[in-house]
Amino acid sequence: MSKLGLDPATAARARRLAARAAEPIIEMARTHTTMSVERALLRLAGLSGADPGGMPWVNHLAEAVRAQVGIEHGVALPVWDALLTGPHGGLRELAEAAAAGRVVFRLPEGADAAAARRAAGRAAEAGLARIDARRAERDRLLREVGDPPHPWIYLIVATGDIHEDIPQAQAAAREGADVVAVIRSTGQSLLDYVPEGATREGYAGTYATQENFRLMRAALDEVSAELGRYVRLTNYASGLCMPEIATLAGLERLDMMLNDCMYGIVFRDINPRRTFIDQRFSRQIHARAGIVINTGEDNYLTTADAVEAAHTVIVSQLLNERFAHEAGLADAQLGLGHAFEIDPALPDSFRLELAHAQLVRELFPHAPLKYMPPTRHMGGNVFAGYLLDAFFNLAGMMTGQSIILIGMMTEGIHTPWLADRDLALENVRYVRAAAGRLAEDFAPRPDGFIAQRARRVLAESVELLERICDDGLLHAIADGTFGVTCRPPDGGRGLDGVAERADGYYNPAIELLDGRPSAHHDAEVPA
Amino acid sequence: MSKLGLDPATAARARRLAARAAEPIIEMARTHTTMSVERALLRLAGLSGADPGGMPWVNHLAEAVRAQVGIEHGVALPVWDALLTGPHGGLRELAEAAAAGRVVFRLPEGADAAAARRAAGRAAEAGLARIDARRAERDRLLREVGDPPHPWIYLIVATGDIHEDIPQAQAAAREGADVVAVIRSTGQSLLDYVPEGATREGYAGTYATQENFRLMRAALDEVSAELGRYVRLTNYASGLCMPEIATLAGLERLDMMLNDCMYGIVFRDINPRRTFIDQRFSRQIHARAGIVINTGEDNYLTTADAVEAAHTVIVSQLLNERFAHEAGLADAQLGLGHAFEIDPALPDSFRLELAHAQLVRELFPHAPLKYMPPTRHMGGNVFAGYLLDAFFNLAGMMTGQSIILIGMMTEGIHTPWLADRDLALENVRYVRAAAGRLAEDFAPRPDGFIAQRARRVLAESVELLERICDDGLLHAIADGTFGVTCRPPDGGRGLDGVAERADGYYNPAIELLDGRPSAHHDAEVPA
Amino acid sequence: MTADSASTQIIRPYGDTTGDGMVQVSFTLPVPHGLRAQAAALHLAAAMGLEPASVVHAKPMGPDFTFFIVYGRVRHLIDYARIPEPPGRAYPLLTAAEINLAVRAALGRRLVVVGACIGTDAHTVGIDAILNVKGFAGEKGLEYYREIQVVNMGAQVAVEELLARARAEGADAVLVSQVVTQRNAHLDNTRRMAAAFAAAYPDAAGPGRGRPLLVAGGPRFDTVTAADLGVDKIFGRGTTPAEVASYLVHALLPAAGAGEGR
Amino acid sequence: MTADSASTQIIRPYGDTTGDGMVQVSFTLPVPHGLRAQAAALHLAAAMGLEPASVVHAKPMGPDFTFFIVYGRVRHLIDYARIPEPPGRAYPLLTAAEINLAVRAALGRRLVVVGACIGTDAHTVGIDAILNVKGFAGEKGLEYYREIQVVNMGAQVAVEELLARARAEGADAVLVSQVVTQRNAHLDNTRRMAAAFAAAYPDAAGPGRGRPLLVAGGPRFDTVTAADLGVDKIFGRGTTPAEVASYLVHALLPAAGAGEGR
Ligand code: B12
Ligand code: B12
Ligand SMILES: Cc1ncc(COP(=O)(O)O)c(C=O)c1O
Ligand SMILES: Cc1ncc(COP(=O)(O)O)c(C=O)c1O
Repeated sequence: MSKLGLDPATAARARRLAARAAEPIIEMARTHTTMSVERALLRLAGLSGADPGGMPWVNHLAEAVRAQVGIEHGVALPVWDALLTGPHGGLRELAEAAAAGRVVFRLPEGADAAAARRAAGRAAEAGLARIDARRAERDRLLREVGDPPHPWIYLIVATGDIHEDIPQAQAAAREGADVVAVIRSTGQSLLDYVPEGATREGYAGTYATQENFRLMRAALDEVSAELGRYVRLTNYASGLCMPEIATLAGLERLDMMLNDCMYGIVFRDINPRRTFIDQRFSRQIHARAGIVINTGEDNYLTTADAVEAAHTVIVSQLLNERFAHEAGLADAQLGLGHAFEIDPALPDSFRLELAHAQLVRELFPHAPLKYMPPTRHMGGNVFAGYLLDAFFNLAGMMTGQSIILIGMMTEGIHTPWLADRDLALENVRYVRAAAGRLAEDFAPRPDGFIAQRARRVLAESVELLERICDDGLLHAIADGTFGVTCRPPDGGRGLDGVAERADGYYNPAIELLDGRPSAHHDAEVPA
Repeated sequence: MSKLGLDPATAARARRLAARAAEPIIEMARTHTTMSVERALLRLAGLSGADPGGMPWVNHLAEAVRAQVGIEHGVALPVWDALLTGPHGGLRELAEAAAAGRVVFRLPEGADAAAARRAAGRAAEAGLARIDARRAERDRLLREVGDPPHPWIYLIVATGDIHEDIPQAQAAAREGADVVAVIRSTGQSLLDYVPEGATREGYAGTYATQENFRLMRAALDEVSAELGRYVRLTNYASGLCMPEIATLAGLERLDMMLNDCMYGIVFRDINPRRTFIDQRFSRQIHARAGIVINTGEDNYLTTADAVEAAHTVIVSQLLNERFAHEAGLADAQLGLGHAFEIDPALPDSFRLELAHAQLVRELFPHAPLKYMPPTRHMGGNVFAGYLLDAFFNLAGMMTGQSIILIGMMTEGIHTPWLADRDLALENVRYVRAAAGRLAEDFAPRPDGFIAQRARRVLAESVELLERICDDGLLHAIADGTFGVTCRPPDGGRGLDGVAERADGYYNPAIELLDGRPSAHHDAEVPA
Repeated sequence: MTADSASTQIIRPYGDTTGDGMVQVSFTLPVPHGLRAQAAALHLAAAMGLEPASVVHAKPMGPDFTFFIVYGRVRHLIDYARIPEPPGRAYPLLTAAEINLAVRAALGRRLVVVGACIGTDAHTVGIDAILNVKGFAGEKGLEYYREIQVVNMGAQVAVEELLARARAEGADAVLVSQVVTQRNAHLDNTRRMAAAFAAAYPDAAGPGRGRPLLVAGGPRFDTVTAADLGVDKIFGRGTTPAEVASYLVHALLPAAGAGEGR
Repeated sequence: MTADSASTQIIRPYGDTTGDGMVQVSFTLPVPHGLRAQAAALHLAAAMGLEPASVVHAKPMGPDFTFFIVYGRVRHLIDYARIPEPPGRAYPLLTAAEINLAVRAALGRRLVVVGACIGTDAHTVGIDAILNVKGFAGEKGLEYYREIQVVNMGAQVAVEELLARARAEGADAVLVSQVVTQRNAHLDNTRRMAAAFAAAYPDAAGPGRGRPLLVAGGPRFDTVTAADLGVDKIFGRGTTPAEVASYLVHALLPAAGAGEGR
């Protein structure tokens, strides 16, 4: 079966080590909460909108609770207690009053607590039901409109203006994109709130907002019907508001979300604990919503060398897999990331890429792998860039990747132009049609260069996992293991939004999600 | 051994059929001569230069002989008889006098004939000795300067001006070209004489002249020494002066020559008999000079469809092989041509290309195959063109081709610019370095798409050869078998320059070349 | 829409937002690579109207040449309202049956067409696409039309030969192809051909009245007009046989077939 | 060479012969594909000085846009003699030892450098290449210099934070990086930073005298000058740490180290 002659025992050992390394982190996530997790509950319960300055009501409300009673018990009890016992017509009124400093919160006890708990539970259930409905709607559209086969062609739009993004996304879909990702404005990940409404002022990307999600999903539904092929929409559950954005994604029927267990730590200097806690909740929501996550291992290879650090990609994928499974995600929802980033000046660079890509393919046979194009070694020579992208496309075909992000020849210059995207699609269309089933004829020589390289990377991954098990994952991150970037456990943004759960912590969403892993949904998630 | 599971018996049968089909043509070539064959002898004997109007002295001399005694006995006896019996200091004076109508030629007999025969024989021997010396010189340079490994990168220059060609050729060599071809001006192939001197007025190519050969070879010797890598020079032994140009190539140490048994017929409307006769002499010279020939099967695919006509390429290669072997060429001198010309819009086009290229590779394991880039499906989209060229380069690497002609992204627009060539070399350098030994991992699935396609093309080739054996090769050519172009045996240019050899025909060059096949040189010809 | 906005429609190149004016340019300068070469490249970009412009790639090609790729914003505005829709085909596209009928009705004999690829050009695929039965893009060539008699002289035909054959055949139209454009070969050869026909038929009032209709075709005639070359009509890339046949009917038999196009 | 020929050196782009003036251009026009769009493309080419020009490729991209590739001859001449060699580095490149010596001699304390990637830009690879020990292109970064004290604030640093830290550390120089250029983010952020420092040090006569030396870096600053941005110096693509360290010595310690470059 294995083209690389991988030893199944080594792979199994790697998985066991990853589970061991992940365990303390999972334990931490299960015993802590964050401001964003609490706000996500409020969003799930239906609270939306923002004050005239743009600060969302969920922030006002959660902040008020934190200021008065803390969040270590969760916001559910204080909030629904206030609703049940106070004069407020609903969450929105309560939030407005709280923002004006006109609400006194308490931690209810006894029957009050039970009542608040019931009310909050009902609200959370209603929210999850809305997510379930969106999932069912997706399943129906996939059946009715048509689900494109793998590999899916994934394209980015990045104008910064939702109203420019929409026609570009529709054009991309018409030209062959199976997945459209709207990348986010620089800086959004460090905002501790989710902006509101349709936005036109992003830098190198467009703000992730519920309204932008809705507008884009509607535009893609329109074009999906036109094309007879369901076009997926992707955004980013990442940054300080990961849990809330995941929730909004579930509510607006997004189909895939960038969602990595360590990206925010390494590349946005977000506090590690904050990230891991937020990550667990966001994944539970994704699991429930039938959303495929995309992990971010590709990013490591923009700061670390793709050959030297190949094993860090594997280790991170194994960790992402473990965290995902624990949060209830099925294999078919694991868009594990990797990338074609080896220096093209290296001898045999393409064969090295094939070794890495095939290794990932064989280690995660049921995951819809997401393969990222060259970025780091793309310079100003757009012809050379077009060529490198073609070989990336080819490697994707030869190793059976599932989701192929389309590279732009102008990667080294500017965010994609309309024509760049069109040319990029011509590139992948040619490669796909011309070499489509070449994987059939790709048979790395046993013990040849490719097989040996793959086995060596796997061996290095096991070694690294052993070290991580000994020292702890937080320590490894502090040490610069991933992306040669050092992030100490107590550094970075957002630590102040973390709280250890108190006894009696209550968050009905977590309770519902913990109680009911979504594994029974597996059959419905297309792989 | 065979990646395609070819049946050796089928290949052997195809070769037997090709030999049978070639036999009548070889017989014709052995029993006929042409004006150009006779002029080639004069060139070998050292006659060069032209009248002030540019008409070469060899033409004047051969024409005078033809007018007075005919060429069916060969020009050797009349010419050397005139030299021995007349007042002329040498061939040049004789030719000038003949041009002025001041020489009376006769067919000598008895002792006169024997004397003329001896003198002509010595002159031819001296000429061949000069060719042998150039060959030895090449062998020495290959040892001293260094011989690049296969695949050789082959580049075309085409300014029309030898003095612009030279710096461009040197630049190409510095950027990585192993072989430089100076393509010829349109129209030269229909000239029944070889122009003289350094020329600057070609259209889309530069005239093939002895002086241009000398200048370019010297320029490449210079750059070879600089680079520590012998850079080969290529030109065209083709058109109405094929034998003479082959001779000049031998005298000026050209390394490869385009030399096809049918190209002139199909693509220049040169008479078939003229072509086949000229072709045999030119190949004998190439064999002696250690020159690698390049055949022109690629051209068929510019007028015929590359999928439908794939078997005509194979048939033509087998014929070219047979004619070449008969003329004394070793396998290592057979640069059999084929091309990457399948419509890129076809599904699986790249895998079809791999099937064809691998088939040629396996049928001719010892020949330095010459693989030609896409031309027909290159349009104005230079990005798409750059991409297609990359896949051509890759197919070359994956199927172990020997000589790779580098495609230009602007093929559909203009003759190559300096920058086009530079970008094309960057393209092939990347593919070569990145995917170099990927052939190792290319193992067409037994009985899969590629293997089946290759076997089918071989079967069609056998069928076509059977038909040719039945009807005759000249008939097949008249029928449009090659390049869907019909060329009747008595049509086309140059038939008036053909004569059946009379009894007592004497051409010392042919005698020497027929008598001494150059097979013993094989070891010295780098493969 | 007001009268004003209807009368101007300013457009600019589009990179990724309306009006950004962004374009890509590449070229070689015959100077050694370096900062000064780069300055010269920006100088050229400015002359072309790029402002600002960025040299995103500069590559030495040997000691004397440098290749540049430049991206920048062009300042030029195009008033699209002032760019008229170029005249389309001025005659109807006829079916083979219509063409045959028109010829028979108007001439009472077959229309004679002599074709060739002239000069030293040997690219016959284009002219064969128009003339051979096999045709082009799914359409049959002129040989397929019962009422058209085609003489295809093939490649590398000298102007004198063509002229002689056209006379001998009593050609109604002469169709020449030119594919090689290096050093303007296509323009020179076509002009030479036109001049020869003009000289050979000095009294002829024009095409169809004494001298044959002169038609040139090839992929790169887009920089000139028929008048520039002295021919009656030029056909470019992608021409199909029916377009040519319909034109012949239109130009040679003005009374016939008009207005019945599909 | 005569005085005359020395004073002009006319060059043109080079396709495959001297003086042919050939260039390649590509762009998108926001108009539907068709003959009129093609005419508009040629119109733009003409405005750019291409004459003749050929549209070799036109591709509809949806109903509203068309992509073009054009080849043509530009009429513009460049007088290369009038393009001065751009000023090279105006200061010598010093070794680490020389730099350390210069700092010690002139300051008697370590030179303090505060670096950051400002605004919402998170691209730290460039500034890290200059600052981190690991360095760039085989050269060690500024942290490696014994006499330079480096404070690397990392990514997405607000101008106010940067200003506060520079004050707190008594920075001699502030180094900011900007990689994202969309909507001129790099220019806006850098100007905002420069204005904040100017406002914060109103009495300072200039860099080194009260206010820190302001250095900006990034791959796409090639369309502006330091003065445009209000900084003292810009570094572009491919900058190495030694260039930056040598500049700091040159600009901050003019007496030291001059003339001793390698
Ligand atoms: C096929 C081909 C060949 C074949 C030709 C076979 C044959 N029997 O025709 C072979 C291999 C023999 C060949 C040889 C050469 N070729 Co060549 N060839 C090509 C190629 C790949 C395709 C041309 C083609 O067939 N196009 C398809 C036809 C259908 O298109 P078309 O000609 O444009 O015709 C259409 C219209 O223009 C119009 N049309 C054309 N003629 C006419 C006439 C009339 C009356 C009408 C109404 C319409 C019409 O209708 C046609 C159908 O729509 C091009 C590259 C390319 N991709 O374009 C190079 C190309 C044309 N060749 C080129 C060259 C230089 C040569 C050589 C001179 C090289 C050399 N020195 O050895 C040789 C010699 C040929 C010679 N003496 O002319 C150059 C020309 C460069 C230039 N712009 O000047 C090109 C562009 C390649 C390049 N980039 O260098 N070639
Ligand atoms: C690596 C990379 C990333 C990494 C960054 C990791 C990190 N820790 O830095 C990751 C994956 C995280 C990333 C993310 C994004 N990226 Co990014 N990324 C790149 C990439 C591939 C390489 C940049 C790089 O590292 N270059 C190598 C360094 C050494 O070069 P340099 O920065 O030019 O630095 C040199 C000189 O300029 C100079 N220099 C630079 N700074 C300074 C400062 C001083 C003081 C001095 C003296 C010198 C100096 O010295 C350096 C050494 O010579 C480029 C594409 C490319 N090939 O260029 C895109 C690119 C820069 N990214 C881009 C974008 C849009 C993004 C995102 C905003 C996308 C999104 N919306 O999600 C995100 C968000 C990041 C953010 N908030 O800013 C765009 C920017 C477009 C534009 N022109 O505006 C690019 C060009 C890609 C593209 N075509 O779309 N990216
Ligand atoms: C895994 C992952 N998350 C998130 C992001 C986006 O960054 P930000 O969160 O700053 O929008 C990326 C960028 O590509 C990513 O790879
Ligand atoms: C085999 C062969 N001979 C000759 C030529 C050159 O044509 P000509 O003889 O007209 O110069 C070619 C053109 O590519 C060719 O392939």
